Amino acid sequence: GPVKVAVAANVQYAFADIATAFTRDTGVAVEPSYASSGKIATQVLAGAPFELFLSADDETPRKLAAASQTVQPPKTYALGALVLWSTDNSFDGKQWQNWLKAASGKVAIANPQTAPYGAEALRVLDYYKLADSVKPRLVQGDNIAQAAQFVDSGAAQAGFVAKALVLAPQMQGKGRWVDVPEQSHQPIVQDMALLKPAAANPDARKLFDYLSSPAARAILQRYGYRLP
Amino acid sequence: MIRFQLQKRLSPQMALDVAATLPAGRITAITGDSGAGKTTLLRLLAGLTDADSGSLQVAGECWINGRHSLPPQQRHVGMVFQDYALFPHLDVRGNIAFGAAAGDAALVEELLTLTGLAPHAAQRPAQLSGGQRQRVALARALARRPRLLLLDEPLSALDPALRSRLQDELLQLQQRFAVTTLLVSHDIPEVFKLASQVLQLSQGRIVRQGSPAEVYLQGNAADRLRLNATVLAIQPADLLWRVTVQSGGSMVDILLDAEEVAGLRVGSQLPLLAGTLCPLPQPG
Amino acid sequence: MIRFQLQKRLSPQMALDVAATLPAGRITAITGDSGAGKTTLLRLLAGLTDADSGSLQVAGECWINGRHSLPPQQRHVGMVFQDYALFPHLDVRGNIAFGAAAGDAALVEELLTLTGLAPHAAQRPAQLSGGQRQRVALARALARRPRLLLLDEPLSALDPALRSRLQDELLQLQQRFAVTTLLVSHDIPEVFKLASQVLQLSQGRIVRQGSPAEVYLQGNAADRLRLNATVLAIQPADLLWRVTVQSGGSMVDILLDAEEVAGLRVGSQLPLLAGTLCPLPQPG
Amino acid sequence: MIDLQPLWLTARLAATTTAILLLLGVPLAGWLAHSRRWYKPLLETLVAMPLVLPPSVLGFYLLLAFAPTGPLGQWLQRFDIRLLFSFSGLVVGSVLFSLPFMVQPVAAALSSLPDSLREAAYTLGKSRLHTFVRVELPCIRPALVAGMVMSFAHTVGEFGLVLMLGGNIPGVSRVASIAIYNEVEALNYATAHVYAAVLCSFSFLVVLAVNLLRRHGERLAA
Amino acid sequence: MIDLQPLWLTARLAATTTAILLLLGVPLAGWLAHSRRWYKPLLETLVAMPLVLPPSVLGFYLLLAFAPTGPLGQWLQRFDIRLLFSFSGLVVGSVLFSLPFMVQPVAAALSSLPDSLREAAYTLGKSRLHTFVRVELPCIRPALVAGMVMSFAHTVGEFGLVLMLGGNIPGVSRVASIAIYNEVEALNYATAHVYAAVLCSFSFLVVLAVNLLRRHGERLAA
Ligand SMILES: Nc1ncnc2c1ncn2[C@@H]1O[C@H](COP(=O)(O)OP(=O)(O)OP(=O)(O)O)[C@@H](O)[C@H]1O
Ligand SMILES: Nc1ncnc2c1ncn2[C@@H]1O[C@H](COP(=O)(O)OP(=O)(O)OP(=O)(O)O)[C@@H](O)[C@H]1O
Ligand code: MOO
Ligand SMILES: [Mg+2]
Ligand SMILES: [Mg+2]
Repeated sequence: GPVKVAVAANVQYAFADIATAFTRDTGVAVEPSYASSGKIATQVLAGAPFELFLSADDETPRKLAAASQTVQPPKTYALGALVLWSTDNSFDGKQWQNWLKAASGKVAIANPQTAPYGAEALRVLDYYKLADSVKPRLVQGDNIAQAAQFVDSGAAQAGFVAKALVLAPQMQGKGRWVDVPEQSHQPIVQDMALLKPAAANPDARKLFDYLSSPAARAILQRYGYRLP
Repeated sequence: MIRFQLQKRLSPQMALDVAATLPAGRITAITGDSGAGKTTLLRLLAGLTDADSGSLQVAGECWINGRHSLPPQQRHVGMVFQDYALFPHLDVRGNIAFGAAAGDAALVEELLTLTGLAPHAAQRPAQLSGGQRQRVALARALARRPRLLLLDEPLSALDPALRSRLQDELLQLQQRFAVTTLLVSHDIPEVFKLASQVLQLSQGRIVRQGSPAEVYLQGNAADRLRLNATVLAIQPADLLWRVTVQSGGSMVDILLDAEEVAGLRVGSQLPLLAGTLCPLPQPG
Repeated sequence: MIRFQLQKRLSPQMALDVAATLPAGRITAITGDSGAGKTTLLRLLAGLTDADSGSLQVAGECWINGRHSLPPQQRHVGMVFQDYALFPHLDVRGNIAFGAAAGDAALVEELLTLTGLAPHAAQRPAQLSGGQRQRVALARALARRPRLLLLDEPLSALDPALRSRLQDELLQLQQRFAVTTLLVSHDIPEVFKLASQVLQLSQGRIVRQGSPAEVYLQGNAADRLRLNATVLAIQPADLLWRVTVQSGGSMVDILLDAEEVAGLRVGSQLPLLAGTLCPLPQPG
Repeated sequence: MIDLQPLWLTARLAATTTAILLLLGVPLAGWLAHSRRWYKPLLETLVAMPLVLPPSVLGFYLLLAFAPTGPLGQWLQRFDIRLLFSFSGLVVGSVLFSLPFMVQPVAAALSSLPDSLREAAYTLGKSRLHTFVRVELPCIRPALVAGMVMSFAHTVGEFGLVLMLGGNIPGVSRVASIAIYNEVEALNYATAHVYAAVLCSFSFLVVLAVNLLRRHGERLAA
Repeated sequence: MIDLQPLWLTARLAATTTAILLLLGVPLAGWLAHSRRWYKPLLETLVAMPLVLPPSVLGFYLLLAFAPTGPLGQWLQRFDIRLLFSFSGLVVGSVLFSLPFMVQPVAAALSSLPDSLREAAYTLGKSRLHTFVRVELPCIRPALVAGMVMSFAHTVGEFGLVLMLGGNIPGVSRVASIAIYNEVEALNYATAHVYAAVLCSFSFLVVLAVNLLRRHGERLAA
C-alpha cells in the first residue's frame, strides 16, 4: 500500500513536491499527514500506524528511538531556516527588530512546547532583547502552519515561520518576509525516522532513502532548507 | 353603562356578531352552547383578542372603534379566568396586590378580609383549595378597581355546596364595588340568583335577551315536573308490576300496569311526571 | 369459577384485603369510592401489580400463590383499560389481531362483525369515535380468548345514550363468549342491567356483597321520590307564594305557604318529595 | 481541487455511528425510561456527560485506553483489534460522543407513553421485548427519527475527538471537519470554504427538518 | 507542577458567557416561545445549529470575520474592539456555541406556561416586559437554572473553537481544555490527568445536579 508519512507542518509544501516526484519515479503512492512534531510524537507513542516521520527537529526522533519506536537511527534530511513574515504594509524588512518593537499587533509563533520552530522563535526574541516588548503580544498556533495561517489571514500582524512556508507557491505575493540571522537561534536540525510499522512496508525505506537523493535535495533547497 | 357592538370571524363557517348594553353596576349573564362564542366575547371586551370591526363604549370612554383597539393594560377590566391563572410564585397577598395601584394597599387588605382570605395571605396558590383559589382570582380582579368585571364560568369546577356559597360571596363583593359585570354561566339557578340580564348566545349571535324570568320562564314552567328515571328492577305484584326506578340520587318503587311495563327492561330510561310535590320537612 | 383472596398494602394507612368468588361465565360488578382499591384489584388479577400475599385460582389453575405470581403474559386475561390503551400505530384489525393466537384469524373477523367494526377495520384509533374505540378495546381483549375479562369503568367516559347502547353490546358479547367478567362501575342502573353479583369496596375491604337487588334494594326504595330542586323565582300568589323550582332538566311552579317559603331565596336548595309519579305517554 | 474522500468518510462515520447508536442507545433509552433503580440518575448523568465534557478530555482518555500499552488496548490486541488511528476507533469515540443525542429524545418519548399501552400488550400475551419492538418503538417514531438525525448530524460536526484520536490519516480518520482545519492551515481557503459550505448547509437542513418534524408531531398530538 | 491559571480562566469564560447568555438568550427564548412569525422555525434552526456544526467551521468563519483585514474586524477596530486572540473574542464564540443550551430549555418552559397567566397580567395593567420579568421568568425558574448550568458546563467543555480562535495565550485563551491538549502533546500526561480529573468531576456534578433538579421539578408538578 501507500507509504504513510507523518510530516511536520513546516515541510508540508516541500514534501508534497517530493512525494509527487517519488510517486512519478517509483510508482509508489504516498499518504502524508501534517501536524506539529509534538503531536506526531504523541500519536506515534500511542501506536499510530505511521511508517516514516519527518520531524521539525532532531530531538523528537531521538525520543522515539529511545522508546524503541524506530527501526533504525534517525537521519538528518534538512536544516530549517526561520523567517519573520508579515502582510502589513508598514513592515520594514531592514529594520525588522525596531519595527517589531514598535508595532502593536499580534506576533504569531508555533507552540514552543510541541513545535521546534516555536521554541527557536522564542530564542530569537531573547537574543535581540525583544522579549519584553513582543512576548505579551505572542499568539501560538497549534503548529507552524497555524502560525502562518494567523499571519496570512491578517489575524496576526507578523509571525516567525519556516522559510519553507513563505517560499511555497501558495504564498507568493502575500506580504513580505525577512531571513532571521542564524546566529540568533540554535540550528534547526530536522531529522527523519523510519518507524516500526515500516518493517512491513519495504516502500517506506525506499522513500526514506529517496529523501537523500539529489532530486529530493534539490526540492528541499528550493524551499529554503540548507542541506546536511 | 357599557355598550358594545362587535364582529369577529371565528372560522370560515362562523362569525361572532353581537350588540348589547350592560346596565351599570349590575351582573349580566351569558349562556350558550359550547363553542357559541362566550369566551371570545369576553376576550374581545378585555382586549385580549382583536375585533374585526365594531365599537365598545365604557362610561363615555371608547375602548374599541373599528379596527382601533385600546390594549388590555389601559382598559381597567378585571378578568377571572376559568383556570383562575393565579401566579404560582406569589402568595395570596402578592397575587391580590399584583394589579392594585401603588397607593391601594388598604384595598388589598380590605379584599383579604372581605373574602375571608386573611388567614391564608402568606400561602401560595398551590396550597389552596379550589374555592379559596376562586376567591383569590376574584379579589385580584377587583383590586384593579375595574370598570368592567369579566367572569368566565368561575364556579363551574366547584361542587354544588361550595358553588352556592361562593355565589353569595360573589354577589356581595360585586355589590360592594358596584362594578358592571359579565358572567358566563350554564347554570340556570345561578343566573336567576345573580344576574339582572341574560344574553343567550348561539352560533355567535344573541338569540335571546332579557331578565332571567323573561328568558327562561315564558310558559316553560308546568304544574307537573318532568323527570328522567332509570329502571333498576321489574317484579310482578298481583296484577301489576312493581318497577324500581332511580332518579337524581334516590330510588322509588312505582306500580305500572302491563301496558305501561311493556318494552321496559332493566336499564331502560323511563320519563316520569311527578304530580304532588311538597317540600320535605327541614331538619332542625 | 374464579376464587381469590388477596392482600396488598397500598399506603401506610391502607391495605387492600379482599376475598371473593366470581361465578363462571357471569359478570361481577365492583363499586366503591375513588381510592377504594378497585383498579388495584383488577391489576392484581391481571398480574400487572404483585400481591403481598394471597391466592388466585382460575378454573383449577393457580395464578397467584403467596408471593409467587404468574406473569400477565401467561394468564389469559383480557383487560379493557379506562383509557382503552389502543395501539395508535395499528389499524382496528391490527389492534384486535394483536393478541389473537396465530391461527385465530376467523375469530378476529367474527369480532369485527359482532362489534360492527368491519367497515372501520382499516382505520387507525385516532380516527374513531369514543364508542368505536371502546368496542375495539373490548374486541381486542376478547380476541385473546380470556378466561377472565377485566373492565375498568369502560363506559364512564361516554354520553348516556351511547353508554346504554354499549351496555347491551357488552352483555351480548360477554354472553357469546361466556367469559367470567369483573366490571368496575359506579352506575347503579348499569350494575342492575349487567351484573349478577356486586362487590362493594370501601377502604380496601369488601363491605357488601350479593346480587344487585340484595346490595341496593334492601329497604331503600320508598313510595315517594326525594328530589333536589333549586329555587329560581319566588312570587306572591294570593295568600300563598308561587315558587318556580328546577330539578333535573325541567322547571315547575309549586305553591307554598308563608311558613314553607320562609328562609327561601333565589338559588336556595329545596328538597322535595314527589308523590304521584306516572309514566309520560311515550311518543309514537 | 476538492477531495471528496473526507466528505465520504464523514458520511460513512456518521452512518455507522448512527446505526450502532440505534442498536445500543435505543435499548439503553428503554431501560432509562422504565427503570426505578437508585442508580438510574447516575446513568442518565453519564449519558449526558458528552454534552459538557471537552472533547480533548474524552479524547485523551480514549487515547490512553486504546494505546497498545494501555490495559484496554492490550486486551483488544489479543483479538487483533486496534482502535487507535483506525476507523473503528473513531466509531467508538463517536458513539460515546453522540450517545445523548440518541438516548435523551428516545427516553423522553418512551417515558411519556402511557403505561397502559405496555400493560395492554403484556395482558395480550406479549413479552417485554416484543412489546418494546412492536408497540413502544412504533409509537415514538418521530422521536426515533429525531434521535437518528441529530446523532448523524452531531457526528458530522465532531472535531476535537477526531483530532485527538484520529491521526489525520486520509481515508481513515481525515473527516470533513479535520479536512477543513487542514485546508485552513495549508492556506487553501477556497477548499475550506467548499467543505464548510457543504457541512453548514447539511447541518442547517438537518436541524430544520427535525424542527419541522417536531412541530408536525405536536400538531398531530393536539 | 500544575498551573491553575487555565482552570481559573475557564471558570471566568464560562461565567461571563453564562451571564451574557442570560441577557441575550432569555429574551430570545421569550420571542421564540410566543412568536408565530413564519421565520420562527428558521430562527429556531439557527439557534440549534451549534449543536451539530463542527467547531472548526464556526471557528474558521469567526477567524475570517474578526481578522483586522475582514469587514467585521475593520468595523470593530474603529471602536478599538479586537476580538481575535482576546478574551472577549472567546466570549463571543462561546455565546454563539452555547446558545442552544440556554435558549432551548427556557423557550420550551415558557411555551408550556398557560397563556392565561400572561393575559391575566395584561388585564391587571402590566406591560409585556413587566409580565415577562415578573410573572413568566419566576414561573420557569427550574428551566432557567438548568439553562444556566448547562451553558456554563458546555462552555467549560469547549475546545475546537478556542483552538481555532484563541492563539493559546496564557491567561487570555489557554483554557483548561486547551491546556490538556498541550500537555498531552508535550507528553506531560501527569499534568493532563489533573486537568482532566478536575473537568470530569465538575461536568459530572453539574449534569447530576441538573438531572436531580429536573426530577424534583417533575415531582412538584405531579
Ligand atoms: N384561538 C382560537 N383560534 C381559532 N378558533 C378559535 C380560537 N378560540 C376559539 N375559537 C373558535 O371560536 C368559537 C367560539 O369559541 P369560544 O371559546 O368563544 O366558545 P365558548 O362559547 O366559550 O365555548 P365553551 O363553553 O366551550 O367555553 C369556537 O368554534 C372555537 O373553535
Ligand atoms: N402506583 C401506585 N403507587 C402508590 N399508590 C397507589 C398506586 N396506585 C394506586 N395507589 C393508591 O392505592 C389506593 C387505591 O387506588 P385505586 O386506583 O385502586 O383506586 P380506585 O378504587 O380504582 O379509585 P378510582 O375510582 O379513583 O379509580 C389509592 O389510595 C391510591 O392512592
Ligand atoms: O513544523 Mo512544526 O513541528 O509545526 O514547527
Ligand atoms: Mg369558553
Ligand atoms: Mg380506578
